[in-house]
Amino acid sequence: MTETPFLPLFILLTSLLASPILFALPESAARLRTGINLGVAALKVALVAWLGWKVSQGVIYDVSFTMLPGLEFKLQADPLAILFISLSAILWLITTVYSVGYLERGPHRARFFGFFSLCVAATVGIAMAGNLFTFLIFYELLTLATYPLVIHRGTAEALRAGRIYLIYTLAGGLVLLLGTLALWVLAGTTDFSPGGVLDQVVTENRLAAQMLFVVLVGAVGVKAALVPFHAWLPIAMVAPAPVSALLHAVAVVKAGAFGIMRVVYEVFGIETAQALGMTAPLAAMAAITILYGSLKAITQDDIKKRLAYSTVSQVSYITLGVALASPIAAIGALAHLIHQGLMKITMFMAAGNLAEGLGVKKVSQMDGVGRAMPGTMLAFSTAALAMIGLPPLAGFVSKWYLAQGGLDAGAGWVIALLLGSSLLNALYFLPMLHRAWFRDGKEQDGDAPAKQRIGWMLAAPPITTALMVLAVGGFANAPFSPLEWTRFVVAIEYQE
Amino acid sequence: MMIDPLTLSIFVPLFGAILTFVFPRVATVSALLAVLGTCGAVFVLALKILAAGEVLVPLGGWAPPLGITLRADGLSVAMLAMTALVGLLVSLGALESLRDLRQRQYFWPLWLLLLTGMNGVYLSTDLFNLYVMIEVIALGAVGLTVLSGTREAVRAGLEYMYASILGALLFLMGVGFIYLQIGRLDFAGLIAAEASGATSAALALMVVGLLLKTALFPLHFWLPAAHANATAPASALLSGLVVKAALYIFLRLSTYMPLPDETLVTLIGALGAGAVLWGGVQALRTERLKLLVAWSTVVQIGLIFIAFARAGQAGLTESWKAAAVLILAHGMAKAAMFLAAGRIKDEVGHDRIADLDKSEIRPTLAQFTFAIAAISLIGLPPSLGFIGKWSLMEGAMAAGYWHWVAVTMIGTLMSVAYFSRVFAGFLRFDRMRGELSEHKGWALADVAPLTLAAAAISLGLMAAPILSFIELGYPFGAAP
Amino acid sequence: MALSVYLFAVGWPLAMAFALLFEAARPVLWRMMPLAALPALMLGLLTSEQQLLQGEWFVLGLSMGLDEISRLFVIFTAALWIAAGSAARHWMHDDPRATGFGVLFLMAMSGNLGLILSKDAMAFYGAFALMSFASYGLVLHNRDDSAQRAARLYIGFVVIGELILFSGLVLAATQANSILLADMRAAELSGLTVALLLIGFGIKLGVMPLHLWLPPAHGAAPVPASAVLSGAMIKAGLFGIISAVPLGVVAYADHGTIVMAAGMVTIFAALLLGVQERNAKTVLGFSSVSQMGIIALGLGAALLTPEAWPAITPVLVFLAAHHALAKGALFLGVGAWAAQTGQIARIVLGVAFLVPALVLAGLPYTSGARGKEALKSALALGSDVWLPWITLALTLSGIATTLLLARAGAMLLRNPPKAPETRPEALALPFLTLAGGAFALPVIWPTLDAHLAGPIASASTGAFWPVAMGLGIALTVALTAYAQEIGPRAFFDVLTAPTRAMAERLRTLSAAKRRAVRRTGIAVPRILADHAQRWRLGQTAIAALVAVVLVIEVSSDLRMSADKTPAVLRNAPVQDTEIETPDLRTDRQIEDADAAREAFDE
Amino acid sequence: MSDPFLLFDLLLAGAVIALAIATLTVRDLFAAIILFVIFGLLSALAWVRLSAPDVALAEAAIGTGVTGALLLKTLHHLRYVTGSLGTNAVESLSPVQPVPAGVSWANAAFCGLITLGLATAFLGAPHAGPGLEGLVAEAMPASGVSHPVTGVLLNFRAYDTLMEVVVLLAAVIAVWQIERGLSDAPAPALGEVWEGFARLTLPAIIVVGTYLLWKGSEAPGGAFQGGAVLAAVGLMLLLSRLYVPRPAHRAVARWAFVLGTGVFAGVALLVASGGRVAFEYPLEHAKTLILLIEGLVTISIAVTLAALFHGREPVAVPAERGDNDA
Amino acid sequence: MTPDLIYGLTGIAVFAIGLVGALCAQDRLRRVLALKLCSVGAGFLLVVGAWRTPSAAPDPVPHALVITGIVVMVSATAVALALIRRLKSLEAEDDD
Repeated sequence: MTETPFLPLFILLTSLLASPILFALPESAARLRTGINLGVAALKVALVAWLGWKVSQGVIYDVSFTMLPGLEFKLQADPLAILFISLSAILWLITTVYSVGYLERGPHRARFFGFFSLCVAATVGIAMAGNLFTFLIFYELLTLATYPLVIHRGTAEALRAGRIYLIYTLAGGLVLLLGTLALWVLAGTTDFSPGGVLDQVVTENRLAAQMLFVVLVGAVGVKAALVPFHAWLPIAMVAPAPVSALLHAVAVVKAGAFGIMRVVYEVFGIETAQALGMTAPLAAMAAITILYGSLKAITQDDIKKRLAYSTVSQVSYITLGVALASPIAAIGALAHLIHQGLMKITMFMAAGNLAEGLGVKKVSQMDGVGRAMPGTMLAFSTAALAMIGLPPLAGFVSKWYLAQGGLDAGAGWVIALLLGSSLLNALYFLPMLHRAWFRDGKEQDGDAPAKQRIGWMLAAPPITTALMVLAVGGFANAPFSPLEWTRFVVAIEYQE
Repeated sequence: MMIDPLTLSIFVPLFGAILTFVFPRVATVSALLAVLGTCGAVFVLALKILAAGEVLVPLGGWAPPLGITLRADGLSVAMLAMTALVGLLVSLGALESLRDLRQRQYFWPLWLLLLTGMNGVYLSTDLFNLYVMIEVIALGAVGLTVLSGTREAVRAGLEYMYASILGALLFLMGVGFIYLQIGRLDFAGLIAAEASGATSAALALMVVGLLLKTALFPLHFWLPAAHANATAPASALLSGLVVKAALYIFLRLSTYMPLPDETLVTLIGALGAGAVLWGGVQALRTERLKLLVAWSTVVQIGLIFIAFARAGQAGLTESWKAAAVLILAHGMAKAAMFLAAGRIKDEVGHDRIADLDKSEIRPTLAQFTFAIAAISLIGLPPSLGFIGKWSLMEGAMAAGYWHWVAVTMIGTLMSVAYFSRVFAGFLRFDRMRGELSEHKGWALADVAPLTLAAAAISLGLMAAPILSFIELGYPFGAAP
Repeated sequence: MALSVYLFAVGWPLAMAFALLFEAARPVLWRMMPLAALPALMLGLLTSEQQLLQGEWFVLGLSMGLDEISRLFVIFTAALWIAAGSAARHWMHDDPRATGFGVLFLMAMSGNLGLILSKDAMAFYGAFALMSFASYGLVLHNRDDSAQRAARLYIGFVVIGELILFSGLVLAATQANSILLADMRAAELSGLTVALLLIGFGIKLGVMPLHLWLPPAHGAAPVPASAVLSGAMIKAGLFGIISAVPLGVVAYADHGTIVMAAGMVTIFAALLLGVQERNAKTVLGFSSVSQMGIIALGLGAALLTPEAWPAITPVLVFLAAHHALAKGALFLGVGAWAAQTGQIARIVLGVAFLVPALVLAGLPYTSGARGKEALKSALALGSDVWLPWITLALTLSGIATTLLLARAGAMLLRNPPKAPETRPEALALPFLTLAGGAFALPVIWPTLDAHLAGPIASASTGAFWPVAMGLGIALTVALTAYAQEIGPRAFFDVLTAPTRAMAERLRTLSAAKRRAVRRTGIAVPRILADHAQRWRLGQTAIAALVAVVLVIEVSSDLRMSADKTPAVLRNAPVQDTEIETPDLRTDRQIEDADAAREAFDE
Repeated sequence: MSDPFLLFDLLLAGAVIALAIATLTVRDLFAAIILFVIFGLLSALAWVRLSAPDVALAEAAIGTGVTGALLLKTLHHLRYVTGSLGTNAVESLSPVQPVPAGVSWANAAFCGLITLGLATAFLGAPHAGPGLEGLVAEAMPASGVSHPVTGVLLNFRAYDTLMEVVVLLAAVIAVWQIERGLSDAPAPALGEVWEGFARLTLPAIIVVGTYLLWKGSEAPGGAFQGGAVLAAVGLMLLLSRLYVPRPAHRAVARWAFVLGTGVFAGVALLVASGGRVAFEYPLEHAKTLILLIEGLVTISIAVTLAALFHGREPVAVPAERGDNDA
Repeated sequence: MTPDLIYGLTGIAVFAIGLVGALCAQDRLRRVLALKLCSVGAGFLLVVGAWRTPSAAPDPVPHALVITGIVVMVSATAVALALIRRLKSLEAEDDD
C-alpha cells in the first residue's frame, strides 16, 4: 500500500519553512511569532499523528530525488522514524510554549526561534532519512542549527562552549561523512534496510566492515555522548534552559542514539553486527558511559551540569539496549528513547524554572525550593524518581526491558550494571529532592521572599511532561503507547 | 543576423568595457547592461550545449591549427555561467559598496575587461591565445587589486603583478617549446602529440606558471595580501573568479597533455595538501577578517588540487569532475564571503577579528551570509562544496588513496576552527561597550552576497544535473 | 469485584495526598486522615474468596487481587494505618511541616496497601518503592541532627534494597517467564534470585545485618510514623518474601541456613545493641529488630524444608499481625504518654503501656506466647539439628524482649520525646484501641480466617555453623558502622578520593601541556611564515617546482623510452578530421576564396 | 666553420648573454637600464639574423625603446621622490628586503637545473621542424594581404591581435587607475633623461625608418612598429613640453585609446552579424577592412604608448607641479 | 652548429638569467628588468622555432606571436612601473 508520498515532506517542511519566516520577522512582532510557532508546532503534531496512524496501517511513505549519480535524497516514514518524530513533534510543541515564556523579554528572539525551528526540522529529517546520505545531511544541519542556540547568550563562556560543541560535533560529522563514503564505496548503497545492506561486504572483507562499524558508530556516538566523546555535552549547558531541554531530550543526543540504532539495525543488521563481533565492545562502551556519566554527575554542584552528566549516562541505556542484540533489550532501548526524552526534558525545564523564578542554579542552593515552587518541583521529582527507575514511571519500564533483555542475551552483568547505575542515579537525584522538600530555604524572613511568580508558559510545560512520564509508564501496555509502538518496531528490525 | 553566443560572451563585455571607459557618466548602467548581456549570451549558449553537446566557432573561418577556434562544452559553459552569475551579483553589490566616484569610474572597465579575459579563457582552444587572455585577466585583476589605493594594496598589487608576469612568461616559454615540438598550438594538436623532451619541458613550465597564477602552495605568497587589501567587490572577483581561470587552464592542459608520471600527480596533490594545512594554520592565526578569508582561498585551491589528484593518474578521467564542482562551489561561496566581509568591515569600521565582538553594530545579514558561505566552504551538506568534497573523498577512497581523505578531513576541521573564530566574534555580546545599535539594515549590497551564498548552498541539491551538465560535450574526450 | 475497587483502595490515599497540596482542603482532609485506609480495610473485610483481577493497559499488565494471606495482611495493616492516621491528625496539629508530613504519610500508606493488593511484580515493586521513598520524608520530619542521620541511613538502605529487589524481580520474572508473583512463587527460582529477593526484602524486614537503618529511623520519626514504620512497613518485607519466594516449593538449604543464623543472631544482638540506646523509640526499634529475628527463624526453616511451609505460614502471618498491633500500640503509646499533661493520665497510660509490652514479651495466653509456641511446633518439622537451638532462642527471646521493653520504658521516663501541645485524650484513643486489639488478637484472629488460625507444629533442622558468617557479620558491622559514622556521601567521597586526585592531576598536567602546545602552535607558524616572507621562499619555490617537475618528467621520459611501449595516455582519441584536415576554412569559405581567385584571374 | 656567419652568431650570442648578466649585476640602475637597452637592440639584431625583421623591429621599437623610456621615467620618479635626483646615487632606490645568500644560491642552483633541463629538451626537439608556414602560404591568397606576418596578425590570428590591443587598453586603464590623484614628480628634466633617452632611442628610430623604407613597398608594415614610431614622436613631444596634456584632453585620449580596439572588435562583430563567424572578412573587402583596422590600431597604439609613458591621467584638481613648471 | 641552435640556447640562457634575477633581485625596478629579460628569452625560443634552413622562408606564425608577446609585455611593464612609482610615493608620504 502506497499513498501520496509527500506527507513526510510536509512534515519536514512545516518547520523548515517556518524557520525563514521566523528569521525575517522583526524582533517586536512577538505575538505573530508566537502564533506561528505554536501553530506550526501544533500542525506538526497533527500531521505526525496522521502519519503514525497511516504507518500503523501498513502504508509506506517514500519520497526521494537524485542528488548525485546513484545517490538519493530519500525520506521514508517507517515505524522507527515515527517513534522519533512523534517524540520530537510533541516535545517541540511543549518546548515552544516553554521557550516563549522563557525568552519573553530576551534579545534575539527572531534568531532563536528561527534556529529552533530549523533544529526541529533537522531532527525530523534525521528521523525520516531513508539512507545514510540523507541522514548525514540532516545530521550536519542539526549541528549548524543548534550551534547558535547553544551560544545564544553570547557570553564568553557560551562561546567557548559553542566552539567545543561545534568542534566535537563537526568532527563527528566529518567522521560520519567518511563512514558514509566508505559505505557507499563498499556496498554501493547507503540505504537503510532492516537486516542491513552489508552482508556481501562482510563475507568479502570482514576487517573493512568492522572498521566501518567503528567509524559509523563512533561518528554518531559523538552526538550520543558516548564516553570518550561526551565532553561537549556538559559544557554545552550554558545554553538557555529550553535549548538544553531540547538538546538533551529530543534533538542532539537523541539524534546520536537514533543514529546508532539506524546503523546497527539497518546498515549492518543486528545479526551481521553480532557476527562481526562488534556488539559486545559497543555494549561495553555503553556500560562504561553509563557508569562514568553517573559518577561524574554525583560530583557536580551545578544543577544543569548534573543533569547533563545524567544524560550522558542515560542515553547510553539506548546504546546498551541496541548493543545487547536481544529483541527484548531492543524494546527497552527504543522505549528509553522516548522515556528518557520525557524525563529529561521535564528536569531541564524545571531547572530552568528554578533559575528563572528563584535564581537557583546550584544543587547547594536548592534548599526549600519545593515549597517555593511546588508544581515545578513535583514535576522534577516525578522525573527524577522515574530516572531512578521506580514503577510505574517511565524509566522503570525501559529498565525492566533492558534487564530482561540482558538476561535474554545471556549478559547477566547487565543487571549488575543497571543496579549500579540506578544506585548512582539515586545518589545524585535524591539529595536534590531532599534539599528541595526536606530542607528549609535560607531566607526565612517573611513568607518565602525569593518566591517569584513564573508565568504559566513556564510552569505548565514541565508539569505536562511529568504527567506524560507518569502516563507512558502507567499505561505502557496500552495501544499506541511508546512501548507498544516499540514492540512493533522491534518486530520489524528483528524481522520477526 | 544571429551572432553566435560564444563570440558574444566575449565581445559583449569588451564593448561594455569600452563604453564604460569612454562614457564614465553612464558607466554603471552600461556595465550592468553588459554583464546582463553576457549572462544572456551564456544562457543561450547553455541551451545550445544542452542540445548539441559542444559548439565550435572557427574564428575568421580558419580551422585550427591555422586559426583559432572557440569551443564550448559543458565544463566551459559551467565556468562561464558561474562567472556570469557571480559577476552579476558582485556588480550589483558593487553598486552600493563603491561610493568613491573615481573608484567606480575605473572599477567598471577593469572588471569588464577581466570578464572578457575570463570568458575568453573558458572558450579558448589555443595555447597562445590563452597566454594573451591570462594577461588581459592579469592587468584587469591588478588594476582591481589596487583600486583602494592604500599602500598595502599597492604593495600587494605589485607583488601580484610580478607573480602574474612571471607566471605568464613561464607559460609563454612553455608555449615556445610546444611550438618547437609540434608546430601548432591548438588543443587538438596537443592531444595528438607524443610525449617528448620538449613537451615535458613545456609541461613543466606551463604547469608551474599556472600554479603560480592560481596560487597553489607554496606559490601562494602573493595571494593573501592582494585579496585581503582590495576593496570588497574586487576581492570577491579576484578570489571567486580570477584564480579559477588559471585553474581551469591547468585542468584542461593536464588532461590534454600527457602527464607522464604518477609522481607528478602525487606532487600536485601534495602541494594541495600543503596548501590546505598551511593555509589553515595561517587562517587560524591571522588577525584580520579579510585576510582570513583570503587564506581560506589558499586552502580551497589546495583542496581543488587534491580533488584533481585524488585518484592518481588513472583516475583523472573522473577526478576533474570533483575539481570542477569544487571550483564552482568556491567561486560562489568565496565571492559571497568577501562581499559579506566587506559589508561587515564597512559597517563595523574595521575587520579585526578580535574586536568584532566589541562592536555595537552588528550587520546581521552580512554575518548570516558569511556563515552560510562558510558552510559551503567547510563543505557541510547539502552545499555544493559538500558535493565536491564528497566526490573528492569518494574517488580517493575507491582508489585506496586514504592519505587524501585524511588531509581533506583535517582541512575541514581546521576550516571549522578558523571560521568559528569569526562566528564567535559575531555572536558574542558581553564585550560591547554600549547598547546594541541599529545597523543599516537591508541593502542591495546585502542581497547580492546572500543570493550567492544561498546559491552555493542550494545548488548542492542540484548536483546531479550539474554533474551531468559539465560532462556534456565530453570536455576531456571520454567518449566520441 | 472490579479492578477499579482495588485501584480505589490504593488510590484513595494518593488522591487525598494530592488534595492536601491545596490549602483550602487541608482542614477537612486532616479530619479525614483516619479514613484514608478505610477502603482498603473494608476491601479486606468484605472479600472472602480469592481474587485475581487484571488490567492489560497498565504498565506491563497490571494484576491485583487478594488471597488468604494478603487478606489478613491488608486487614491488620489498614487497621494500623487507621490508628496511626488518627494519631497523626492530632500529633501534627500545629506542626509547621504538617502538610508535607501528611502528603508523605498518605503516599506511604498508599504504597503499603498497594503492595499487599498487587499481584504482579511490577505493581508490587512500584508500591513498595512508593512506600519506601515516601517514608524517607517521615523519618526526616523533625530535621534535627539525629533525624538527618537516620534519614540518610534510611534512604541509603532503601535505595540499595530497591535495586537489589529490582534485580531479584527481573531474574525471577525471567525464570518464571511471568511477572505474576504467584507464578514466580511457583517456579524454581535460582539461588541467586532468591538470595537477591531475600536481601531486598530482608532490608525492609530489618534482619541483621540489614537492620542498621531501622532503629535510628524509628527513633527519629514522629510517633505516628514510627508506629506504621514498625508495625506495617517492615511487615511488607515479610509479605514480599512470602509472596515472591517459592517457599514450600523448592528447598534452598544454604539460604535457609544463613537466614536462620541471621535470625538467631538478630534476636540477641538486637538486645545487646538496643540496651545501649537512650531514645525510647530507638529501643523499641531494636525490639522490632529482635522480633523480626523470630520471623526470620521461621523463614529460614521454610527455606530449609519446604514441607514445613504449610505449617509455618499461618504462624508467620499471625506473628506479623501480632507484632504490628503490639508494636504499633507501643509507639503510639510513647507519644500518647508524652503528650499527657496530667499526672494521672500519665499513670493510666503508663499502665496501659504495659499491656502491649507484655503481649509482645510473650506473657502466657497472650498472642505473643501463642505465636511463639506455635512457631516452635511448626519449626519442629524442620531440621532436627536446629531444633534445640530454636527452642532455646525462642525462649530466650522472651527475656530479651522484656529487657528491651524495660529499657524503652525507662528511657521513656528519663527523656520523654517532645510532644505537641494538643488534645491528649485524642492521642490516647488510637493507642488504647491498638493495645486492646493486640491483647484481643487471639480472639479476633479465628474470626478473620478460620483456616489459618489453627496452628500446626512440626520441626526439623539443617547444618551449618560457619565461623565465616560471624566474621562476615563482624566485618560488615565494622564497615557499615564507619559508613554510618561519616554518612554515605562522605563514605563515597573517601572511596573515590584516589581517583579524583588522579583525575585532577591529569587535568592540570594536560592543561599545562595544552598551553605549551598552544604556544608552539602559534609560534611555529608565525616564525615559518615570517621567514618564508622575508626570504621570499615563494620565489624560490617557483624555480624549485619547475626544476622538480622537469626532473620528474625527464626521469619518466627515460623510463618510458626504456619501456619502449607507447604508453602515452590519451584521454581522447584524436579526431582524425581535426588533425589531418587540409581544409583551412569551411567549405563555403574555400569556395569564396576560389571564386575570388577566379575573379582575380579574370 | 664553413658558415661565415657562425662566428658572428657566436659573438652576438655571447654578447647578448653577457649583457643580460650585466644588466642584472651592475650596481647603478641607470647603467642597468642602458645595458638593457643595448641588450634589446642586440637581441633585435639576432632576430634579424634569424630572418625575423618584423619581430626585430617590434623589439627594438617597443620592447627596447618604449620600455627603456618607461624605465628611465620611473627611475627619474624614484629619484625625485627619494630626493636623490641629480645625485647620481648608485644604491638601490626601491629596495626589497635582502634574502640570505643561501636562498639566493638555492635559487641560482634551481635555475641552473632548469637551464640544463630546458637545454636538453631544446636539443632533443626537432629543428627547423614542423610549422604552419605551409598552411599560411596556402591560405595567404584568401587573407586579403600579401605579407604573411600581417596575414597571421590581422586575419588568421586576428583574435589574438585584438586581445593584444585589449591588453594595451587594459594597461592604460590600469595605469591611470594606479596613478590617479598622485602628485607626480616633475616631468623628467629634459637634460638628464633626454641625453640618455635620445641617445638610445634614436638608433631605434633610425632602424625603424630604414625598415619601413625598405620593406614598405612589399608589405604594409606592422601596426605595432608604426605605432611605436609614432609613439616615439609623442614621447618627444611630451618630453620637450611641446605638448602638455590637459584635463580637457582626457575625453579625446579615451577615444583614441579605444579607437583601435573598438573598430577592430566592431568589424569582427559586423561580419559575424552577416551570417559569418567573427573575423571572417569577406574576401572582396578583406584588404580594405584590414587596412582600416591596421591604421586605426596604429593610432591607438601610438597614443596608448605615449600615455603609458606619461602615466597619470591628466587631472586639474591636485596642484601638480609637473604640469606647470617647465 | 646552426644559428637556431646557438640562439635557441641563448634564449634559454637569457630566460634562465632573467629567472634568477626575478627571484633574487633586491630592487623592484631590477625585477622588472629581469622579467623583461625572461620575455626576450621566450621570444628567442619562438623566433628560433620559426627559423628554417637559411634558404627557406621562416614560419610567420611565431613571428606574429612574438610581436604580440612584446606588446603584451610592454603593457605589463608599464603597469608594474606605475605600481612601483605609486608605491614609492605612498611610502614617501608615510615616511614624512
